[in-house]
Amino acid sequence: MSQPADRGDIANPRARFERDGRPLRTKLFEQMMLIRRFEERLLELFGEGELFGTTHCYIGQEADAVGVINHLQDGDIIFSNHRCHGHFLVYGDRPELLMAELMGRVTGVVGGRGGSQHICFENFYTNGIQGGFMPTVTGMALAEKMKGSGNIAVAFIGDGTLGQGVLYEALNMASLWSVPLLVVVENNRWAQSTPVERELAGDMVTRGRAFGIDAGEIDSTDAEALYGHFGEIIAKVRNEQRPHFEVIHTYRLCHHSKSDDMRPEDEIERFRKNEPLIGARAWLTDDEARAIEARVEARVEAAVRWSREQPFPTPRHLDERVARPAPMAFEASATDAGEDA
Amino acid sequence: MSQPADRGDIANPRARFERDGRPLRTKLFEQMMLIRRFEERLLELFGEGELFGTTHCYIGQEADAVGVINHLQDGDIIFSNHRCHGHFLVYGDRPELLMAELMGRVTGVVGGRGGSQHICFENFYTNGIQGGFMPTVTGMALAEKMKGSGNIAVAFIGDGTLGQGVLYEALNMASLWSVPLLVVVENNRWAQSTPVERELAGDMVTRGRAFGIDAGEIDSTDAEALYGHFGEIIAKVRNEQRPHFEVIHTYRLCHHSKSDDMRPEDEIERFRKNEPLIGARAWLTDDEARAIEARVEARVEAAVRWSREQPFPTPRHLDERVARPAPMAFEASATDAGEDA
Amino acid sequence: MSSTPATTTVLKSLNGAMHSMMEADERVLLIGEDLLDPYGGAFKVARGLSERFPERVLTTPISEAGFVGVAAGMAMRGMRPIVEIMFGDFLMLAADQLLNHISKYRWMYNDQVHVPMVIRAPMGARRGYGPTHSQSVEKHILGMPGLHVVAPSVLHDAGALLRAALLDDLSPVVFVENKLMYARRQLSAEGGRIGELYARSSSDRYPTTTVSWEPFDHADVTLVAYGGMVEIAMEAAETLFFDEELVVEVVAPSSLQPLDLQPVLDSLQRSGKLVVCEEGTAGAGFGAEVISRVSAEGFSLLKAAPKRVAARDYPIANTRSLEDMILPQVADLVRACR
Amino acid sequence: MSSTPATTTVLKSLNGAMHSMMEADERVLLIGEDLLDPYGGAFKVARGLSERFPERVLTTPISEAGFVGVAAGMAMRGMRPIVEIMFGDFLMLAADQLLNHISKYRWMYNDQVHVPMVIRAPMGARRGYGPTHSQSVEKHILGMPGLHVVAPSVLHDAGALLRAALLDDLSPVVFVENKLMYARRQLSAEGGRIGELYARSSSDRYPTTTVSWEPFDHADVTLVAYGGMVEIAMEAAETLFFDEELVVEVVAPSSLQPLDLQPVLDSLQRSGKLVVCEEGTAGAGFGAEVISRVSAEGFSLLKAAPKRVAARDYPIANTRSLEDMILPQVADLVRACR
Ligand SMILES: Cc1ncc(C[n+]2csc(CCOP(=O)(O)OP(=O)(O)O)c2C)c(N)n1
Ligand SMILES: Cc1ncc(C[n+]2csc(CCOP(=O)(O)OP(=O)(O)O)c2C)c(N)n1
Ligand SMILES: [Mg+2]
Ligand SMILES: [Mg+2]
Repeated sequence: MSQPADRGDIANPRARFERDGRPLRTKLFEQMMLIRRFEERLLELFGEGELFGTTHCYIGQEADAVGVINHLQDGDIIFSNHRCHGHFLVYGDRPELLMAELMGRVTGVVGGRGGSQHICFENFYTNGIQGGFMPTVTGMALAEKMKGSGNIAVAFIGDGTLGQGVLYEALNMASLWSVPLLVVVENNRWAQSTPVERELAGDMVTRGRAFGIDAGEIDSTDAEALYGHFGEIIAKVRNEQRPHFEVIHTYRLCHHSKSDDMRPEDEIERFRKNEPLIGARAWLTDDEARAIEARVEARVEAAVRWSREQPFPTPRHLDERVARPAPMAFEASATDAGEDA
Repeated sequence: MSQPADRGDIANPRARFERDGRPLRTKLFEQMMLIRRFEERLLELFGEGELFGTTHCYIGQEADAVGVINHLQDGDIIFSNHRCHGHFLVYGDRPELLMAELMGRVTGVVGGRGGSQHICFENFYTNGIQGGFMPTVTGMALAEKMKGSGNIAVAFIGDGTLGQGVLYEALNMASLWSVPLLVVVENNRWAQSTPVERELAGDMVTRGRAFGIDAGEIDSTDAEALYGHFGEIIAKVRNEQRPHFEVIHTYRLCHHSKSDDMRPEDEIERFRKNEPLIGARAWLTDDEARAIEARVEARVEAAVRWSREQPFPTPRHLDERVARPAPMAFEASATDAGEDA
Repeated sequence: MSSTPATTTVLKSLNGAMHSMMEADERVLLIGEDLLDPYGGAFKVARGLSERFPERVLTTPISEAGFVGVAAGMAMRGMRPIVEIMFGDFLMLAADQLLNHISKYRWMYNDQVHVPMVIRAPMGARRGYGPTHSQSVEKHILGMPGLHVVAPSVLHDAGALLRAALLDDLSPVVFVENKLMYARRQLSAEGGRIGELYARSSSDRYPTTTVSWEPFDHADVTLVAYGGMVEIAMEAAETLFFDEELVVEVVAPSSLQPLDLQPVLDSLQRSGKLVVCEEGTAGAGFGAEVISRVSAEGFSLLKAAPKRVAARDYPIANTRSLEDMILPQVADLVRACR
Repeated sequence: MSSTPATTTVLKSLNGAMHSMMEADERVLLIGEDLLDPYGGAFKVARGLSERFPERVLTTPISEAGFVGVAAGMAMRGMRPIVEIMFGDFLMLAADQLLNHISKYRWMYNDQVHVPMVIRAPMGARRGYGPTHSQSVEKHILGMPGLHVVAPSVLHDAGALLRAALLDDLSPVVFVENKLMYARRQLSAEGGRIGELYARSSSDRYPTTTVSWEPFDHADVTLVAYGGMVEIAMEAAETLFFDEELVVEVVAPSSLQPLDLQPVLDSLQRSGKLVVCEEGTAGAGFGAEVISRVSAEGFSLLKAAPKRVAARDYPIANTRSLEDMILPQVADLVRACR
């Protein structure tokens, strides 16, 4: 299970993941459960008026984040988008920082300045302009290559974002300069209210290949399958120091942002049957699953409690940054109480 | 040979081409010769300091313009780029208007406001921002489709322009909405000083296909072959009312703009052997060719003479447009003197 | 040209105008992201249009530069497109389309073409949407020859302005809406009054409305505001009138470019004191333009240093506490007007 | 920090600065279109760099938004990129990158990252390049919090300014060059004089240089100019001095944002009369900002209405006759200063 982050693995999801000696499936389930419960709690808080603004939930796509990000090591880069909670929680494993950010607290990931669409945590970044960060992340990966760090960058984008031209400028340069960049397209079949067939002509995988980039696709919500699939891809991007473009066909189970869902009920129902957590829960005994759920629940509640106690920014925080709080004490005790392998 | 344009065929290259009853090869040669001599004269005028600013010559690519544009009929649209002299001369057949524009005269195509990179003549347009007009021409073709006019639009772009993201936004929409747009990529293997392999990753034709657009390519400087090739493509775009993306592999024989050529001599020499006018001239007897060359020469000289006599814009022309001059009297007499079929 | 009733919200006014324009003129079409019913656009301004006019509502991919340009091409071939940019912040994705294409075509092509189109862009903050979904970026497109910029406020009939913009045969228009304003009621004058207030309007295509707490016989301050800031300006003016007996005339132009300076100069004749406010940051913005114009054309009217009130020079934060500190508030206006 | 000799052209000064910066610091790299030798960039400012530093000169596809963004990413990961935009007109293709990415990252990410990069953009007309290759579009990016805008003139050491911009750890900088200026010699002061003229400079990172035909004891006009307009302003000032005995102080800031107003106010202490010129159109531009700032911070110094001289509100025509009518000329400045 998750450990209190220390400097050694704060930006190293792979090390953290490997250090947790439990079975792969157990770990994947717990990570996905954390994302799920975190977001369900978020939506409650919005409902209760405790949160303000908007948010985009990842519910239904959890397997993508755990499948990809657990392969990333110290110094690897992620650039994510508006739908980043899942990515952040696997990368940073600090739900309290994200919760505080969403609650607008000064100890949030970016001190309340950004909200979840605009965060930065070690080598993890997000921005709210669809596709606009593709050149940035390409440049980041190129810089790592020039420095010889051996690090790679991963960009998460949605199907709809394939409409943005600047993305192709980035792909062209990534390919020309052989940049160690993995582009993960999470095709959840909708862009806001627009079904993919109304926003995308042709074929997603060919979009990558047209720029001379190795490209592939996988249609799965099975975290273990995705984990295996991306293990190979990420090793290739790292070893061969060149880009890769991979499409995951998935589905988002909740609304686009807070409350805007007009998709056909039966379509949602169909995909609900395949959602990643049902399958993953079945890997475990009911007791195992319940124990994990309880711990996740406790972590999320602790994050909420902690965040509520955090102060709001004051005028001096316009120019001053608050040091990042140490990992929650809660986590350590949870570890004690937990069922470590 | 060219006729004085009247209202009936001013924007109808096909009608003009068909009305000229001479053999296809003769007509193609004369059109190409006009482009060639017009531009050679331009370069002389620059050399002599009579022209100011810059210009981009089409020398070497003449076969593309005649191969494509002679299929366009009344109301069809062309959007071209910085390297538009050839396109304009085939479309409008008014060298004197283009010459006057380049000389900054008030009776130039756009009254001296635009210069050759920024002209508009009936349904012919150019702009100097690479790729930036791709959405515009897509919208134009879409409007024609909605109006049910049966007209199509043709966009001419260079290989280097495939670097611009907004082009892909346009291709995506053209494909989604089945817009009657033909994109002609003139791959002259260089973008300014940059060889194609340094600016373009992957494969040009796949760039079109990735957006669900029929795409193909032809490697030829044979005007007759290109004419046949594009006859079918344009008929398809028109009849099926959907986009097509076609790459012509060609070569530019002169510098990028006025005087900036740093390409390897031997490469240029190699392509010079295949240049369109040598091949086309061989279609004709030497006498036929000479007669055509003489007439072209006279037309170009008349255009220069006429343009020199035209006034420069004055302050009132900031807001006032001068009516387009009637076709040059010269042309009519040239017709008399000429060897009409 | 029927105008919408005074009790209508800005959203209904805009939506109604689009319904009636599409009804009246087959050339009118709407193009942008997520426009189809039942969704009807992110802010629901497009509601009902795609059901009534399925052929003429084009929901697009996420391609702001692309679909702005597509609309321009349609306008050049006889259509009358209205473009909806989902969040005004995304307008800068189409900046090149505006600068080097749309605004230039007419003149550069020697007046052979026109590009009659309207680009609607909801701007503004105070909804907790964070740095890339809360800006007022219109200042960055002011001063492009050939491009008009129009911005309704609660003191205007937003629908009528939209109609006027679309009926402009000659110029493309960026139409700046304000997210918070959608839910507000439009205030319209009857017999020179809006409720307690005195009101006058210029008779332009895009009128400027001026309101005062006194019958335009004297004034202490001329407070120029547009768009979403008009309400805040009115609140400040009300406070100053009742608490400090200062008469602040709120001058609300609906066209930022071209700008009709006359109503501002008229009010300055009475007040001699100019304050201009805007929700965006001040640098090279609307306020700067107003003050420069007034300095050149009405210098002798100025009895005191003209002031700008604007956002502080930060991006717009997500959290409300910071957002409030960054944005111009009623209290800032009150202070500047004193 | 060595400064380049007074007799150097602006082009050599910039080229030399890039050579020495790339020599001195491995993190510095250059990215843009057609940069490789022997071509060395459209205006040849990059000459010799790719031969000396082949790994660190990246010639790009025609992708302005893309490579500006790529450079930002590199800056965020420890590099010091200089971007060359071939023609400044194309800067607006990267407007979203500037507005919603580059200028925001630092603050929005809670000061966890910096984006130290310089974007060089040659602006300006008078070379017959027509509407899309002659503009001065920097006004459209003024007033973006987090983005600095620097513009050398003949009264500055362009190379030293470029170096200062690249050494700024905190802020991305757009560096506005002027095409005509490349061939000009830099004028630098010795003992408070430039030739016949009296000169002073502020001591900022980006100094403002003020020149006068009298030893700063009195002045009739304060003429603010930047970039390519400085030469024209100096010509106008010279004419006015010799023909009409008017003392016009030319105040040439090298930083448009942030703008150090003090040298302008200093000069106004003597003259009381402000004229601001710019090569682009006036609307919501640099002149507007200067006049607004002066109005707020030095109102009492103004003895006459401040004026702007700028391009007329048209695109920039290709033909010289129209171009001349549209652009601000010496005669326009002379008239405004009288
Ligand atoms: C440039 C830009 N245009 C529009 C939006 C508004 N927007 C936010 S999310 C979204 C849909 C994105 O769809 P997709 O890429 O498929 O990602 P998903 O939301 O499905 O995860 C849109 C249109 C935006 N944030 N940025
Ligand atoms: C947006 C933009 N960027 C850069 C330029 C400068 N430029 C003019 S032509 C050209 C090369 C174009 O190459 P290509 O598309 O292959 O056309 P070609 O010149 O070979 O016909 C460049 C970079 C431009 N005009 N517009
Ligand atoms: Mg999606
Ligand atoms: Mg080329």
